[in-house]
Amino acid sequence: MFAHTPLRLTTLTLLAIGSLAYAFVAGFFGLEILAEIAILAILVIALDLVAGFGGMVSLCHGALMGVGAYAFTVAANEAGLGAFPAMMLAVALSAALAFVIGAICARSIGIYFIMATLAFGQMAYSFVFQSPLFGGDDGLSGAPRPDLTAIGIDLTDSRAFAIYAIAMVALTYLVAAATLRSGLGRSLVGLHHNEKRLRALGLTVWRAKATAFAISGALAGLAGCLAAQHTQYISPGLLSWTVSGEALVVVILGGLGTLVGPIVGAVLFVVLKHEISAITPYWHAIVGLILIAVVMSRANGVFGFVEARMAARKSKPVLQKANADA
Amino acid sequence: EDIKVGILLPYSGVFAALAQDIDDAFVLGLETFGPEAGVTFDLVREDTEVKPPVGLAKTKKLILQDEVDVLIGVVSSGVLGAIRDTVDGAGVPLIVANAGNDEATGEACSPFITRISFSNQQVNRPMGKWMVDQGVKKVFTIAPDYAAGRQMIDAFTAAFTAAGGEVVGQEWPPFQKTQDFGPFLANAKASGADAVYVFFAGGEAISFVKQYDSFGMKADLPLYGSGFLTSSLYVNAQGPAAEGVITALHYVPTLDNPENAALVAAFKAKTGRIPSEYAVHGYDSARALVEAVKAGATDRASLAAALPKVSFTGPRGELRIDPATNNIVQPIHVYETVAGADGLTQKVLATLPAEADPVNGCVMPAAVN
Amino acid sequence: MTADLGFWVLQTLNALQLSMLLFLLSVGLTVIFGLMHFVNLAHGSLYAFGAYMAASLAGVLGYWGGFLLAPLAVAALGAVLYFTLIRSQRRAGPMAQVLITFGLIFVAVDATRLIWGDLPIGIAVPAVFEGQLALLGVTYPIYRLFIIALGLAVLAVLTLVLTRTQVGAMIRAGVDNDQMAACLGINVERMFFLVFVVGCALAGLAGAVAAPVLSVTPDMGLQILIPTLIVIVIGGLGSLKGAVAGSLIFGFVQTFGAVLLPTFNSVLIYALLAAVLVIRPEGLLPAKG
Amino acid sequence: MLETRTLTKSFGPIHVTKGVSLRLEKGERRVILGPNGAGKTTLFNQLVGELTPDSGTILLDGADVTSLRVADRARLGLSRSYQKNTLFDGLTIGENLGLAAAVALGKGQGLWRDPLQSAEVRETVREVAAQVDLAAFLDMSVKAVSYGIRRQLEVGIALATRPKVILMDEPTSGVGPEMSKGFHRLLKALPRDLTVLIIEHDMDLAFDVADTITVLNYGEVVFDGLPEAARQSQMLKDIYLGAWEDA
Amino acid sequence: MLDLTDVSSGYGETQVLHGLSLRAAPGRVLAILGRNGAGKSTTLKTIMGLLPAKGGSVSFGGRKISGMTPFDIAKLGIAYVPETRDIFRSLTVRENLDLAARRFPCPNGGWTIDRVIELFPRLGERLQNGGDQLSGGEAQMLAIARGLLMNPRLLILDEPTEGLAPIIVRLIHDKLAELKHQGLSMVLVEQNFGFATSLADDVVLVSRGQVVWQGTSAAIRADTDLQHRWLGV
Ligand SMILES: Nc1ncnc2c1ncn2[C@@H]1O[C@H](COP(=O)(O)OP(=O)(O)OP(=O)(O)O)[C@@H](O)[C@H]1O
Ligand SMILES: Nc1ncnc2c1ncn2[C@@H]1O[C@H](COP(=O)(O)OP(=O)(O)OP(=O)(O)O)[C@@H](O)[C@H]1O
Ligand SMILES: [Mg+2]
Ligand SMILES: [Mg+2]
Repeated sequence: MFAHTPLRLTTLTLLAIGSLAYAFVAGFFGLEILAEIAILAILVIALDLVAGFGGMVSLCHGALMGVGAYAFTVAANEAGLGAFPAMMLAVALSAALAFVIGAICARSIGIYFIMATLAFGQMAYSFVFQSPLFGGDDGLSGAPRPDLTAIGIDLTDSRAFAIYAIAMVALTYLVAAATLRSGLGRSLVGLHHNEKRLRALGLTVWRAKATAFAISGALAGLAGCLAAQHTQYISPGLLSWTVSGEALVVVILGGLGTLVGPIVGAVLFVVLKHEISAITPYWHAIVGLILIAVVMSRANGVFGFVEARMAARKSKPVLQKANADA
Repeated sequence: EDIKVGILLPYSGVFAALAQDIDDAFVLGLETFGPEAGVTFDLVREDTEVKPPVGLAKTKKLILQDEVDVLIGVVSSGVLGAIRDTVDGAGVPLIVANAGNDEATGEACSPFITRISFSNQQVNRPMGKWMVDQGVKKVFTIAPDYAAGRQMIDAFTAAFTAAGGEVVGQEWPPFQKTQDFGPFLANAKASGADAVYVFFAGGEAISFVKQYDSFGMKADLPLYGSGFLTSSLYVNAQGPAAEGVITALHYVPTLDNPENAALVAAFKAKTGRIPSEYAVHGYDSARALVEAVKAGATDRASLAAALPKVSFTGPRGELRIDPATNNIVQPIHVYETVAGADGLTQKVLATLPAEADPVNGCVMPAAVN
Repeated sequence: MTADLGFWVLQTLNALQLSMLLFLLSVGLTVIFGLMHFVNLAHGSLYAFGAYMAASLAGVLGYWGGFLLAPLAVAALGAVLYFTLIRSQRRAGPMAQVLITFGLIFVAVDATRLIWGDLPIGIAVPAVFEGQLALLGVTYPIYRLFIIALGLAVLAVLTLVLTRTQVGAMIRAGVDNDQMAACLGINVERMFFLVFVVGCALAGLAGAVAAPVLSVTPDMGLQILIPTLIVIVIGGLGSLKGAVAGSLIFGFVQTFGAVLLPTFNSVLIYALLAAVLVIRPEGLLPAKG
Repeated sequence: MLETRTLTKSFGPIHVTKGVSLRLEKGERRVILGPNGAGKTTLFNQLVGELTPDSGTILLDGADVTSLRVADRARLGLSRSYQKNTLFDGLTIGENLGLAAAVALGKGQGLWRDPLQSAEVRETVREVAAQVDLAAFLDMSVKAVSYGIRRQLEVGIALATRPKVILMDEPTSGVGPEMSKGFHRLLKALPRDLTVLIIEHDMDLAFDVADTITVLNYGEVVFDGLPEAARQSQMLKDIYLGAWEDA
Repeated sequence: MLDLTDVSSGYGETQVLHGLSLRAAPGRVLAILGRNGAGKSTTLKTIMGLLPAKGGSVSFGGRKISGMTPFDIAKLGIAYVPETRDIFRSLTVRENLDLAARRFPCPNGGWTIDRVIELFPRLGERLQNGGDQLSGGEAQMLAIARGLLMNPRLLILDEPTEGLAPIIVRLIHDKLAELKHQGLSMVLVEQNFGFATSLADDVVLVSRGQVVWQGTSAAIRADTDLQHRWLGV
């Protein structure tokens, strides 16, 4: 079950200090990358919450993020809501959609769950792609950034925006961690291991799953709002399953079910991508090879690897390859 | 004195081949015409991956970090849509070397965006009247269901019906999700049309042309379309299935003029390939840039002012920029794909006169500076 | 138009043709995926590799040379993959497998770009199958009829092998509990190797068969992946019957959806998938157990 | 407290329970005996709602619960253990018990507090661990303990919900004689108002703790009565016990 | 027949067996007894090659088998009935039986499907049931039947009577005794003390991964002190 080990707390502190320090010295492109990392980090924390702890591996988180982005943009531009009310509306909408998807898919597990979420994600994608209100495949531009000039912050400035995005990552992490330590979070982990037993103990399984999925969806929607604010332009590509697939890669690269690991994964992934794509147009292959190497090393991602090492140092680890009677 | 040029192309992803053609020809163009300009061009390349957000991030990088004087490139309309506001806001001139969405030189036009390639309506509109003139009265249209597909077909349909033709049916297969066109072909066959008019590009164009032929439809239901369908880049993958297909485009490598002869020879010598319409976009973009510099432009503002004023005779024929929209004005060539000595080649049937696009809501601010 | 009998015959043939192409592809995946519980997302890439091999070999040996050798080449590639990546991950759980094969997709796409370039390739239909055949009042491309026949033949052979021999039971036993199967004297390792390689060969075959109909592009593997997954999930994992049912449903819904409900065409199949999973969370005809 | 009326269930041609009617009073301890495959576990599955009977009714505390879902019945105070271990494998033994207690206390969906830290849950975990002899193993992962320990946990989880009615499916199978004996003590020490229904093949335990005995054979109740009567029954000997005593 | 010398083994880095040695003689039944968690099942898994022996060696019929795969060990004629039964869930009862029977046919006098059904008529009634549609006891019968169908030279049983009705326990006891008299060697892990000692010739007591006592079945039956100390009986 989820707990804050000293290693996790240290990593979080380092990440926070490192990113803030970088935000103050970085050049323009560095700040863009920082914001990109932050947005991806929010999405992967959301995904790890359900996939890593609840075993609900989702291929619709890209779509949930996209719904957040579109809802935000439409609410802010067409409906003329302020940036913050529009954000709240968008997050609520993503959460509601995720609740429905979670409830409907609650009976499916494993690959079936993955495919069911894929189906809903692609439906949302097709809907946005085809709807003229959302600009079709040309997308929508002009999403506003929140106006914080009242407290002396100008978010149109890249540096301010990067710091604001980092703050949102912190908020996301707190929400996710709190959820995992709540009754719902405990049940979520239990569901991953034995759904049947929890039902027999009196848990309304579909509701627990749907609620957890909704919280995760809300966070994904928040990532969408930030993405829209960051690029101030959104396109249906945001909702595509490949975005979800990439997020999943990042989660696992970082360390599934560690909550901290995916953040590390987001940093590595974005930096790696930019570094390698500067060298060769065949950077996908290199990312693929790195991915394979990480998985072949049998570690639970980069962070999982470090965790296992630290644990090994402290005590004899209990490796699990039991012929269990499940 | 240096001019810093940012190149925005999808070097990876489905359009990588187009990006390569544009890039190679752009470099060739600079080599050919650059010396006349008397400046050196520094090139900074960025990969847009055909993803709008990536394209936008790369654009910002080129503008803010590399501080380029001029941008060229952009293959997909999605990316162009994404970067439009940024380019416009920053006041950096952009030479569009492919993306053809009508809005870019219509309601979303900008004094900083000059299109040297084509617009979707431009390459389809002339075919409407031409086909009626050839005696085709009823057509069935098929195109992928996305903005470009709709614009291409709508422009054709408008012109075709205005000239007295009738569109008896339309199909819009989902974009990039359709591999089997059989169901749509069966509908076309049953529609009672005289001909079929389509727009497809890339891999979809190859599948479509081959499947069209495999149903034996070419004989009683001739296939027409926008020229991307049988682009010189893909036509050899279509093989004999493409023979006899009649399409229209702003460039084919068999155009008979000295400028084109020079391009084909030089491009072949440099890359071993025949230049495609994409290559010509790159080549002419370089030429336009050089012309603008020759006219005295040295920085963002002056380049932006000079680019829409360039005009020259290139491989495509006589080119100029429409000051009302900053879109190119160029002749359109109707060609038939025929078997040649080595592989398929393009036989030009007619060259239709250049015609500027309607303004389409473009309000061009008074010239900058 | 829809009142015309020819329309229904033609579209039914189209649907069957698409179904059989999907069947050839999904059966390999369902064998590997359902029977070995191995999630091979790179199956589409193997299909693309088969298509490229067929296209290249067709230039040298003619169509049939490519048709026969492409599946073997893909099987050989499968064998290499098995020993380098798959074997050690067989028990690592679906997560690791998804990721490794996801990584493979990236590598495969760029590898094909490096070897064969970015431009699509096409090959011609073999001479014997050129042209159309008049059938039930419509004329239909012979090559498409060949695809239908080939799909049925593969189905028949596999059904025979899996039901008439103990291979099917052995594979299922190995999947359930490989250690116990080994304790019963079943050579689990060799069996899985063979299953994997045969699955790869089938993907290669599908690629070789599809090459003359479609264009051969670096991303064709990725494009076909989702339809294939939908097919096996609708049908239910691991069962031959499921793969057949899934392919037919997909083929018919896609074909008739395209012509009868064009506005909903792109969401139709996803809506169907969602509906199937809501009603039958394990697909329509999952493997026993 | 728990009552069934003519419960019937079949799988295709196999009739697994044929009109089973039982009635347990509050605080009654009943043992179900019967040959393998007689339908004992299937009866449990119907009682808790994991299987829907073809016909018949189930009453819990006087209320008809036949159409209630598993979780709803559990919340009414019905708890069970499984014949085949059904544990939370990745968690520690303490977490297994804590989770069970938390869910039973209705804290399984809460969003604000960590139920595992609440005094109520911790107290329950401590008590149950003592009851089933697991106090020494609380911090061990379920994956790392032996089969017998897991069997003990199986029962522990069922107890951790603090139920009104508990159904135990062969709780002592696979646990050693020592623990078996402990189990006798445990059963005897259970609060007298807890209604207990046990499936057992261990005759010593059965005759020792049972207030009443029910025998199932081919899905039918063939005996329902006091332990002494069961002990004498020739029928029971024929179908179930055999020459057990002299093995 | 089967020799374990100084065997250490365990799961990952957790060591469970600490230099365990024992020997099963041909034609005899050896019972391994001990408390829950003593390492009995671990010993059997190590013999079958399901867990690697980290130290010491296991040999069968004079041949070293530690280091061999379970597949090769099974081929040598050792059949294993695990405590978790491990019935193949997605196979029917008949297919489960077929798998074992076809691999090890025994022309005359060996176990056949008909014979095991005669032994467990219940299984005969359930041939079409899926492996996951069996009652606990039926699954146990199937696991034992599967072991017998392998017509092994050595039969290894992990808690064979768990979950079986007394009448079946008795039946199995008699059958196994009969097999013993026909010369089959067996290694047996059991919690049912009466069953184990009446069937076994030799007994070893295991505690914390080591053998703490060995002797004959009669000796331990007589020694209640020993029973109490190591088994809690
Ligand atoms: N899903 C199913 N489909 C078909 N038959 C089933 C199914 N589940 C159980 N059975 C059969 O129903 C009968 C009763 O099974 P049940 O598990 O209730 O027996 P039991 O009395 O608990 O026996 P045991 O003491 O061996 O555990 C068995 O013969 C079993 O084969
Ligand atoms: N998969 C595993 N990982 C780590 N440790 C394990 C594992 N399985 C068992 N152990 C440990 O090994 C020790 C011996 O277990 P084993 O299963 O051999 O006991 P046993 O004597 O068979 O007991 P039982 O009678 O309960 O089955 C136990 O202390 C247990 O904690
Ligand atoms: Mg039972
Ligand atoms: Mg054991």
